[in-house]
Amino acid sequence: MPHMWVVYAISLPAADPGWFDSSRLPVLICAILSIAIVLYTTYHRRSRERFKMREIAGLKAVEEAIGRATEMARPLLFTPGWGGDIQRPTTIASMNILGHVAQITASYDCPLLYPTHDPVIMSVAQEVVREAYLKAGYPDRMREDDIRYVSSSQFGYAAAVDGMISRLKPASIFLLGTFEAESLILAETGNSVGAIQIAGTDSTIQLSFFIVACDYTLIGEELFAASGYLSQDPSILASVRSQDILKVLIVVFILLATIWATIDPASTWWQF
Amino acid sequence: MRLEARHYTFIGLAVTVVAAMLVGFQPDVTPSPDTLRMYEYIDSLPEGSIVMLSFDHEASSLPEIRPLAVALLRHIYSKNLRPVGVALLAEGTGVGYGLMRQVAREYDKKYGEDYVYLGFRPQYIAAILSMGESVPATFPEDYLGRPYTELPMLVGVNTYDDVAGVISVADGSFTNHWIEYGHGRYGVRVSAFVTAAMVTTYDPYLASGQLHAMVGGLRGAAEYEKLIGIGGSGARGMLAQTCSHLYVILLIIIGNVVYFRSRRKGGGV
Amino acid sequence: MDVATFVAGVLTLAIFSFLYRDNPVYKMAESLLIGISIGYVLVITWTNSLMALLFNPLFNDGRLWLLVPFALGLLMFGRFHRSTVNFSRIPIAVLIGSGAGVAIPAMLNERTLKQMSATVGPLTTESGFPDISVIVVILGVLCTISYFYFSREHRGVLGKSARVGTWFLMIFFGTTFGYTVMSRMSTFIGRVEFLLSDFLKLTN
Amino acid sequence: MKRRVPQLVCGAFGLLLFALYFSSHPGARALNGLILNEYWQIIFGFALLVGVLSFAKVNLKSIERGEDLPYRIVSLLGLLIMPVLAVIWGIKGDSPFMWIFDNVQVPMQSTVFALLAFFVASASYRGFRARSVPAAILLASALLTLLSRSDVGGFLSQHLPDIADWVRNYPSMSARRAILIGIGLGSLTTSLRVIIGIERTWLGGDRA
Repeated sequence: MPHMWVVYAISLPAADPGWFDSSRLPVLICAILSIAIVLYTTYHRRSRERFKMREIAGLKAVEEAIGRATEMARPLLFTPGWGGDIQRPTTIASMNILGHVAQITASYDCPLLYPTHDPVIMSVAQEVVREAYLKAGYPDRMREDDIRYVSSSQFGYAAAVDGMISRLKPASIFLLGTFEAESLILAETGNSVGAIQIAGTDSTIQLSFFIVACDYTLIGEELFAASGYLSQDPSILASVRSQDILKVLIVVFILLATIWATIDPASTWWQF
Repeated sequence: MRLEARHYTFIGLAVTVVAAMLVGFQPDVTPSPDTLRMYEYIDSLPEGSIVMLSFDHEASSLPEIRPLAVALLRHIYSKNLRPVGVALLAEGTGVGYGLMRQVAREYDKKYGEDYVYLGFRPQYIAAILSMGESVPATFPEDYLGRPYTELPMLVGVNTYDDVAGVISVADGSFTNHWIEYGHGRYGVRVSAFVTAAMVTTYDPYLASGQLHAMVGGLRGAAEYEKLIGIGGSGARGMLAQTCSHLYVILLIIIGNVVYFRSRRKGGGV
Repeated sequence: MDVATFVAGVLTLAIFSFLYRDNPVYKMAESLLIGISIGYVLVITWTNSLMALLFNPLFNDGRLWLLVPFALGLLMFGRFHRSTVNFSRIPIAVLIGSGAGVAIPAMLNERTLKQMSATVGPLTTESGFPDISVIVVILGVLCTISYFYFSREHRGVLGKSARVGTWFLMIFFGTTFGYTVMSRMSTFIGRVEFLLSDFLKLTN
Repeated sequence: MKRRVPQLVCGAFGLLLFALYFSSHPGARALNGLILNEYWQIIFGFALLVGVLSFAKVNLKSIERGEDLPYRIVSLLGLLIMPVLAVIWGIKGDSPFMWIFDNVQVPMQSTVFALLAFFVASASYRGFRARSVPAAILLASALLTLLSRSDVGGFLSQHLPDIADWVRNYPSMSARRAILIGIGLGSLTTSLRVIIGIERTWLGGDRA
C-alpha cells in the first residue's frame, strides 16, 4: 500500500490536462532552486576546506553504545520501525547510519540484530551490513540470519522485537527510521533490560515518546544529518550544508513575507 | 517474584481501570455540539435511506472503534435506515462486517434487505473514485460472494447520488480521501466517527464544512449513547478513561517527588 | 462461552503476561502471532496485489505492459544465490529511484513550502493591536529552525535562539504526549471490557 | 559494473517520477499511477515471497539445531495454516481464514497495542522529571494537556481547556512546523543524492 505522502503525487486535480500543470509552477521553481544549491555545495565544497558540523549529542553516544555492548558481551539491536518502506528518504538515512554502525560492530565482533517489518528493507540491510563487514575486514563475522523479516503486521512486528529485546537483552538499541504506535512499546521494553537507547524518527507524534523514554533522540532533520556527522563523508556534509543555506532562505522569506503581510494584509503572494 | 518500579506502575494502572469498570458508575456526559450535530443529521434522514459506512481502520484499534461504530449502527437500525458497508483498509474488512451483523441481530435486521456489506477494495483512492462512477461495477459481488444485482436493498443504488451520505469510521487519515475525492469530486456528504487521536486532524475540515459532522473518541461514543438513550461501552469506559488519565498525572507527580527527594538526599547533581 | 471468545480471551491474557516478564506463555502467543500475521499478509498480498494487479490483468485481459513489473518482481528471487544477487538490485533500484523522484517535489511541497507559507500572517490584528498568537508562531518557527542549524556551534545569538527553539520543541513534545494518552488508554479499556464482560462475564 | 546498471535504473526512475509530478496530462497521470501503485505493489509482492522464505529458513534452521523447538514449530504452522485455509475455503466473510484472523490475530494485535497503556504509565513515572529547564517545560506542557483533557479540567478552572488549546494551536504547532520543514529539506537532499548517484549505501557500495 503506498504511504500517505505518495498520495500527494498520485492525486492531482484534472482541471488542467496539459503536459505541464501550471498550478505546480511554484513547487518546480523551488525544487530547481534547492537542487541547484545542493549541487553547488556538493561539487564546490569538496575542493574547499572541510566544513565542520556542530555536535549532536545522540551521535557522540553511538561509539559509546557499541563499545558498551562489546564490553558487556551482549548484542546490539537496530530496527527501522514499522512506518517506513525503502522508498522513503528516512529509511535511506537510517541505512546510512546502519552502514556506519555495522562497520564498528564488525571490528568489535559484536552481534548486530536487525529485525524489520519489510522484506525489501531486509534485503537492502543485508547488503549494507555485508558490505560494511567486508570493508571492516571481517566478512566472516557477518550473520545474515540476524537481519530478519519478522512480520508486516504492526503489532506482530512489535511483539517480535519485544521478544528479541527481552530474551537477548541487547546492551544498546538503535531505533532509527519511521515509527508509529509501536515506538513506546519498543523503547520501554528496551529500557527494562537496561539498554542504552538512541532513537530518531521523522514521525512527529512518536518523537514525544522517544524524548520521554530514550537516552538520546535525533529529532527529525537530525536523523538526516547524522550520517554526515558519523561518516564525515564530504558529499553528505555538503548536503547538510545546503540544507542550512536553504533554512537561511526560508527564514528570510518568512520575515519578509510577514512584514509585507503586516503592511498589506490583503496580499497573498507567499501562499503556495 | 521480584517486582521493579515499573511493575508497580503497571499494577496501579490495571487496578485503576478494572476497578473503574467494575464499579459501573457512569459519569453524566453532556453531548458536545459536534456530537449533537451528528445525531441530528442521522435523525433527520428519512426512513429507508441508504447510508454508506466505510470502515477505514486497522483491526488493532477495534477497542476504540467498536463503541463508536456500535452506537452509530444502533441509531441507524433503530431509525430504519439501511446501511451499506465498505472497507478501504484490508484489516478493517472483517471487523466492519462483524459489527454490522452483530448490531443487526439486536434489531432483527435481515442481510440483503436491511443491510449489506460489500467488503474491501484495494487502492483506496481508485475505489472511492470508481464508486462515484458506479458502485455495482466496483463491487460486482458483496463480501459474502453474492452478486450485487441479487441484493434487494441495492436495487437502484448506482452512485453516490443514491445514498444519503458516507460515514467514515476511521483511526487514521483515510477520512481525508473521502473528503478530497468523495466530497470534492462527487459532492457526497461525508461525516466521520474517528479515534480521539484524529480529532484535531479533522477539526479544520469540520470548520470549513467539507466534513459534515464528526464524533470523536470514547467520549464521543458515550455522548452519542446518551443521545440515542442506549448505554454502551462508551459510557462504561468513561469513568475508566478519566481515572486512567488522573492516574498518569499522579505518576508524573510521584516521579518528580521521588526525584527531588533523592536529589536532596544525594546532595545535589 | 463460545470457542471464539475463549480463544481470544486466553490469547489476550497470554500477551498481557509479558508485562510481568518474558515467559513461555507469552513466547508461545508471540510465535503464533508472528506466524499467523505473516500468513495473513501473504494471502492478502497474493490476492490483492499479485492476482488483482498482475496475474489477472496480464493473463486474462492481456495487458502486456505488466510484463515489465512481472520481470522486475521475478528478479527479486536473485537474492537466493550469491551469483545472482546483483539482479535483485534492479527492482530495488526501481523502488528507491521512483521513491526519491516523488519525494523531492512531494516532500518539498507538503513538508517545507506549505508549512513555510502557513506561518506567515499579519503581526497585528485588524484593530491594530499586536497579535500575540501570530508573533508566538513566527518566533517559535524561527527559533526552532535555528536549533536545526548544523553549520555552526550553538553559541552567541544562534545559541540563544536555538535554546528558545528547544523550549518550543519541549512544549510540542509535552502536548503531543498528553494528547495521545487518551487514545492509548481507550485501547486498554477496550481489552479490559472484553475480558470482564465477554470472557469472564463479570459485567454486562 | 555490477552497480552501474541498478544505479542507472535508479537515476532514470528518479528523473521520470520527478518530471511526472509536474504534469497533469492524463497519460502522465496514468504512468505515474502505474509506477506508484502497480510497480510498487507487484515488486513488494515478490519481495514478500523472498521475505517469507527467509523467515521459514531461519525457523527451519533453528528446528534442525533443536533450539526453541515448540515456538518455531508454532510459528511455521501459523504461517502455513493461513494460505492452506485460504486455498480450501477462500477468504470471504465467514471462512475459517477470517475466523482465525478475527479470533486469533486481532485479539492478540489489539492486546499488544493495549500494552502501550502500561508503557505510557511507566514512561510517565520515569521520563518527566524536571531535571532542567527544557525538561520542566516538557513536564508542564504535558500536565497542562492531560489536565485539560480529563473531566476534572473544567473543575479546576473554566479556562484550563482554553489555555491548553491555545498552547496546542500556537507554540506547540510552531515547533511541529519547524520539524516538518527540516524533514522536508533532509528528505530532499537525501533523495537528490540517491538520484544523482552519490548516495550508494543501499547498493552496499561506497559513496562517490
